[in-house]
Amino acid sequence: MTETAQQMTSAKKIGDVVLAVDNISLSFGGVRALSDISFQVREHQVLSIIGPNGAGKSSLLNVINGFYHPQEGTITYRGVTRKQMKPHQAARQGIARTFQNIALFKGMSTLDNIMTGRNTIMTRNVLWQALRVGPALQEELAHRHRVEEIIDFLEIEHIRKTPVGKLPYGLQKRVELGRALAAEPSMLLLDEPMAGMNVEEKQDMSRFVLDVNSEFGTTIVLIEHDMGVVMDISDYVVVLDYGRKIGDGLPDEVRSNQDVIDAYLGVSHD
Amino acid sequence: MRGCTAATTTSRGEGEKMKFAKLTKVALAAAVVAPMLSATVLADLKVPSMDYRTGPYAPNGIPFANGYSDYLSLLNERDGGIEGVKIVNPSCETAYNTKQGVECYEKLKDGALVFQPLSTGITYQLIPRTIVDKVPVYSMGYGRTSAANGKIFPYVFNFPATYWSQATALVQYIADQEGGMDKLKGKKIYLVHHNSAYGKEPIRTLESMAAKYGFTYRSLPVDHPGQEQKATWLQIRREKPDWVLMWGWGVMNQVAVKEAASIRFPMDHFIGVWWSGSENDVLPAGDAADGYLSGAFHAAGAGFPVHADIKKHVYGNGKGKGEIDRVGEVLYNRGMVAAMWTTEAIRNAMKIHGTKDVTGEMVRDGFETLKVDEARLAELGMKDFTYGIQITCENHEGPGKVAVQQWDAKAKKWSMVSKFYEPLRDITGPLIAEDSAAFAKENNITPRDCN
Amino acid sequence: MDWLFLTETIISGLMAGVMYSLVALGFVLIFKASGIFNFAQGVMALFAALALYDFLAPEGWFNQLFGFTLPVPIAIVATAGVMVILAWLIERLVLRYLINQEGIILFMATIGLAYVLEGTGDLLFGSDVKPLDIGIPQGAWDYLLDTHGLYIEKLEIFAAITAAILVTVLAIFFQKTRIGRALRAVADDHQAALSVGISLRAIWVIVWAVAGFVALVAGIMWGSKSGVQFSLSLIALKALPVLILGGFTSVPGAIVGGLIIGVGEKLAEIYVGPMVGGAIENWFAYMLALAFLLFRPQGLFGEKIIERV
Amino acid sequence: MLYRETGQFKTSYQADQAIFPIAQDRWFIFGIIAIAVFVVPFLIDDYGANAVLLPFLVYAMAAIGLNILTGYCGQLSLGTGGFMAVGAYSTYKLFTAFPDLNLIVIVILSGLITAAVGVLFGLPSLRIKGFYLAVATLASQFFLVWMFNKFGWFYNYNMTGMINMPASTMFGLQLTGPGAHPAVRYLFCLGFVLVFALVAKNIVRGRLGREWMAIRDMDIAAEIIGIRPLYAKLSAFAVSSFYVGMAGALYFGIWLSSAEPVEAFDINQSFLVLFMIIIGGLGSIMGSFLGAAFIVLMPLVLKNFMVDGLDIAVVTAKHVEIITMGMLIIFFLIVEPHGLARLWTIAKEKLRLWPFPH
Repeated sequence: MTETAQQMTSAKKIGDVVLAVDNISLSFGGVRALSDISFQVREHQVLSIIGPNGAGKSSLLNVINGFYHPQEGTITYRGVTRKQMKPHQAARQGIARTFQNIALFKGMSTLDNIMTGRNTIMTRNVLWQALRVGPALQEELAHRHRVEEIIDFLEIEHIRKTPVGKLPYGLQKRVELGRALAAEPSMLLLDEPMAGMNVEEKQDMSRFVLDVNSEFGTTIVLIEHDMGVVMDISDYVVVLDYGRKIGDGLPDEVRSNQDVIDAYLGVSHD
Repeated sequence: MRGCTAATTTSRGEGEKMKFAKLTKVALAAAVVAPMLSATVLADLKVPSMDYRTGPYAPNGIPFANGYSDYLSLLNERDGGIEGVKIVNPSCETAYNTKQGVECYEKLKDGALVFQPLSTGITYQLIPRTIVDKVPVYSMGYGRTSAANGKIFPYVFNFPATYWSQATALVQYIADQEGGMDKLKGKKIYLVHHNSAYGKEPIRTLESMAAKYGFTYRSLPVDHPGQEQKATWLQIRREKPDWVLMWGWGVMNQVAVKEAASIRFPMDHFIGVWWSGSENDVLPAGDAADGYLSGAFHAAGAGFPVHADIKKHVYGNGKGKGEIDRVGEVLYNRGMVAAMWTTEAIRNAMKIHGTKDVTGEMVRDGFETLKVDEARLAELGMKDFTYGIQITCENHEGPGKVAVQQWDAKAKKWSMVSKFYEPLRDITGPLIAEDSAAFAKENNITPRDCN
Repeated sequence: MDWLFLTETIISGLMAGVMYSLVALGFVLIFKASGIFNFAQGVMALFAALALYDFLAPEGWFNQLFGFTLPVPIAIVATAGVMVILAWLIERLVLRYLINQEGIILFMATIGLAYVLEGTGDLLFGSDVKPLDIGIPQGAWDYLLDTHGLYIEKLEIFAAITAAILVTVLAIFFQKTRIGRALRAVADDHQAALSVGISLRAIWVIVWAVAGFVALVAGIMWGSKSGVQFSLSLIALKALPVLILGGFTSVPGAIVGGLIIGVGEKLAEIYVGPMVGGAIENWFAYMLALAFLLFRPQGLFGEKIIERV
Repeated sequence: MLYRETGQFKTSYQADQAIFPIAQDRWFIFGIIAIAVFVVPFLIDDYGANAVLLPFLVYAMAAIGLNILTGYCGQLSLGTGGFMAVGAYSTYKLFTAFPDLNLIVIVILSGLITAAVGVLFGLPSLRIKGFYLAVATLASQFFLVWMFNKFGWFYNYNMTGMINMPASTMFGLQLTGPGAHPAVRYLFCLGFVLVFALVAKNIVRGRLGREWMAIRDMDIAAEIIGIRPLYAKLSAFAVSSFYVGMAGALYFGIWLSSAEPVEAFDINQSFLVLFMIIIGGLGSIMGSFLGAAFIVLMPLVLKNFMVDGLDIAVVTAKHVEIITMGMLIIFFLIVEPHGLARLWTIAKEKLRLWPFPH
């Protein structure tokens, strides 16, 4: 029922299922973080995962990009099913992400941070890099060109050469998005991209997210607390609480889901 | 000349490293002052000291350096130098470190007459350089043993005796105690050694002798610095060798003597190399060290006329480098005897070249024809302090004789307990020939003709 | 197999291990409280031993200045006082300017400190070997050797007992005293420590002073064994494998790690060494620690490293 | 007013990515290189070569190597001395086995052999981090030195266990052995250092360098954006060891020409190079040079100043020198924990605004 509704209401060309999360359970030393979670992400979709603090949202992203290995369940990305995978393998499959607590490379400039995002698609070996002539130089310049486009897109030209450790929080978030975009991912996982931002910054960031989605056609999975933002930009919403999925659907459906309301209003679980 | 050296160096440093402008200004100041200091001493005899008064081996380096310098001061104070020419003795701290030694050598080499590098590593550095710089190296009993071959090492002298000669001497001493060389058969002789090029020196000699005389030989290496030797001495305790030899250095000596005492190894069957036989090595062990033996080529103690002269002329004039009551320690005497042979070689060079303005090259000739016999020793106030030597073109090791001295913990003094043993040249000769030939081959040196 | 000999080897290894632990303990205390890998710990042991010798020796500065030497117990207390002053100076002149710096910078600063202490020690007290005799029994334990043929050194038994007392005292200090509890708190959380009402700087001075006292004990033991001289500072290198094996932050780790390293290296040297030419104990200790680390990257008792994003 | 970048516009990314984007810097560096290549060889003497410039060049090479591993990839290593020994012994073995091989080839081969050994000893870095790794690298330090000291094959079974560089020539000029002109030895080392400093700079500003820095700054995030920790860390160990190995080859082959493992490659060597990169600046090729210059020159300056300038007794001067070095290290760490390279940058920032401070 929800699937058809989802397709009908979306104005965008939402395609087939690209990511299937099936019966994922994860625990740390006996403490359950995720229990039996399943949902699907479709091509070009913007999917939000919401839920109170400690609901297991970040853990779920960590499972998707292979940082945590669930005890049960599988992840299927573009037809490839896996149980155990290294994060860098997920990255090479085209999954990029940003982090709740900014995980930029503090000693490097904005430019270098974003260039680093392109490492998976650079091919010249170390000898070419050492000489930095011919094909290696061409490659470096071509990628620099692409990175400059991302920098333009995110409107961060002025901080190109600044070490990111010195940037304000909002800009760091933007650079992190740029680094994720640089990999030209087919799926982007955003962990609270707007946390700690003021309204204006949130608007900017929302705009970037939607532009990425529409311009590059990137599928986006994001975690967000600001319900207004979530309802505005999402095509689909998954709600977690205490490591369980308590609901999913279109934004409007979720908004009226009683379990979700209870979870957010803090009705005691028993 | 030296000032010029320093000046070019600093200006280059300045060019490359402008950030150090301030620091190089200081260096420049030094470079300006340096030539003024050295300018006043040009006509004198330059006999540099390469000391090590810091670092892990400083306790051994200090008395040697004091003895060396004090003897030179004695000649200056008492005799007005050598044949009336004053000796200058610039010193440079190497910390027993090869790289610092190289720096010291380069800094002091202009006009220097002879170097006493005082470390195996530094000696190896200097051996090829001396050929070019025409300054003799006198590595007295240490350094490269095969430098005894004067045909291949014209500028290096290591008399009066090398480590290899010493190894043969110590084994002869053992044989004497056991009742003859034929009694060595079946005996167990172990070597505890510093795990470095220096410590490994006697291994080949001992192996050759073990094969020839039929004793069981085993080496037990101890890593620098050697504060923990339990494993070594537990093995000795288990295997109960009849004799233990030691090529030790620094703190390793003190710990070994203590450990040996603890496992009740008989001290009079424990013989150190001459670098393991100073007061430093036995005092920390207290009474337990009583009876410990070591190699020696000179006497210990301050009972010789030369010591009285040093106390009177050097310490009496406030020119002494150390403390007066430490004159006569084993390593002090070693530094002193080194200075004695060195200055005798300079004197000899003056005589054969007929000039008082000698160069390093002439001093080399002085070394090569050096003869200091018993009569001369007596004149120098060192009668029976050591034995007479004569150096030749082929043989830069000289007589190679070594005796054994013993520590008396009650009286806190070393005394000779054996005669001076002639080295077993049938053992050491082929080894020296082999090793020096290897050096000649590596460096395309054609052996000199000594006739 | 010679069982008696094996026993001897193991006991000697344990005893040597205790001697290493004494040095490693100082590292652990400082690392635990301030996250500083204090490379100067070995030189501090040397410095403490030099100071102690000076109070005792007729040729020492103290005697020259005041005309008398101190009896052993008072000299030890006085040296402990010197180490407290040293800790205060270190905090005052170095550490307070380096708060919040990265670990490697602090590590480097302690190497600089080691240079300063080494040079100062040499300058003040000279480089000669100084036999340190404060009445600690030396040599083999004759009774055991005569009756059972078992060889154990008295100094090492003394060191083991001292180490046991020292660890007990430290444990009581950490568990029962207010300062001790604050020190434990600071190890966990700097903010929490501040709420206890003790300034971070005071805590650093205290912990460096305690480490200085531990260095004094180590200096006495090693100084009695081999005389007080420059090489004493190199025992730090013997303590490092102990440190990583036991974990940088664990006092019991320093003890157990020391025992494992001590026994391991002696067994290796005696039973494996002869096959490969000997003198393997130095690197073997490090290899042994490395092998442990591959299974427990935080050391035997170190706090588990939890990775988060 | 001399140091101005106004009017210098970059019209291509290539120009923007130049090592020295500002013209004055470029001319300054070219000037120094020109002096180093064309002027210094005519002034150099034995003291300049053996006590100042060869140590500086050799240590600069080693510092670049360690800086790649520690400064760029964040893996703290105390095994530098051991790896230099690998380079030195490789040179000795190769040169005595193939006397006709060009020394340039031998030095590079020695670097490659060291790189392989470095990768082997870098394996634990995949599990062990921080100071634990630092201490664990000491295992390689002690093991390698022991090995070279122990097995006769490494020193061709000679009687002393010392290795000696045989005499050799290059382009008709004597390069090693007694009588080699200091200028020849200096130029040989200088050539290596200049070429490979450029190579290092290229690598660290390329993809590999960014991967290393990413691992250094945040290894988990790096892995999540697709950097393989295994590859990044081991490549850092390999490249770093390659440089350290070449430094060891030059150290033994050109500078000292004889070596004994226990002393020449002891742990102090490891600390010395670590000093250089920390004083000079972690994560900076320029800093490696500055640090090497500082650590090589400072003791000489202090010593010559005190002994020749102030006429202080040699031994006292040595003690004071050690104390001063220690205090300078602490002082620099307090003033600028990011090293001389950062001070240099700050100085340029100031200069750029001069004479108008705001």
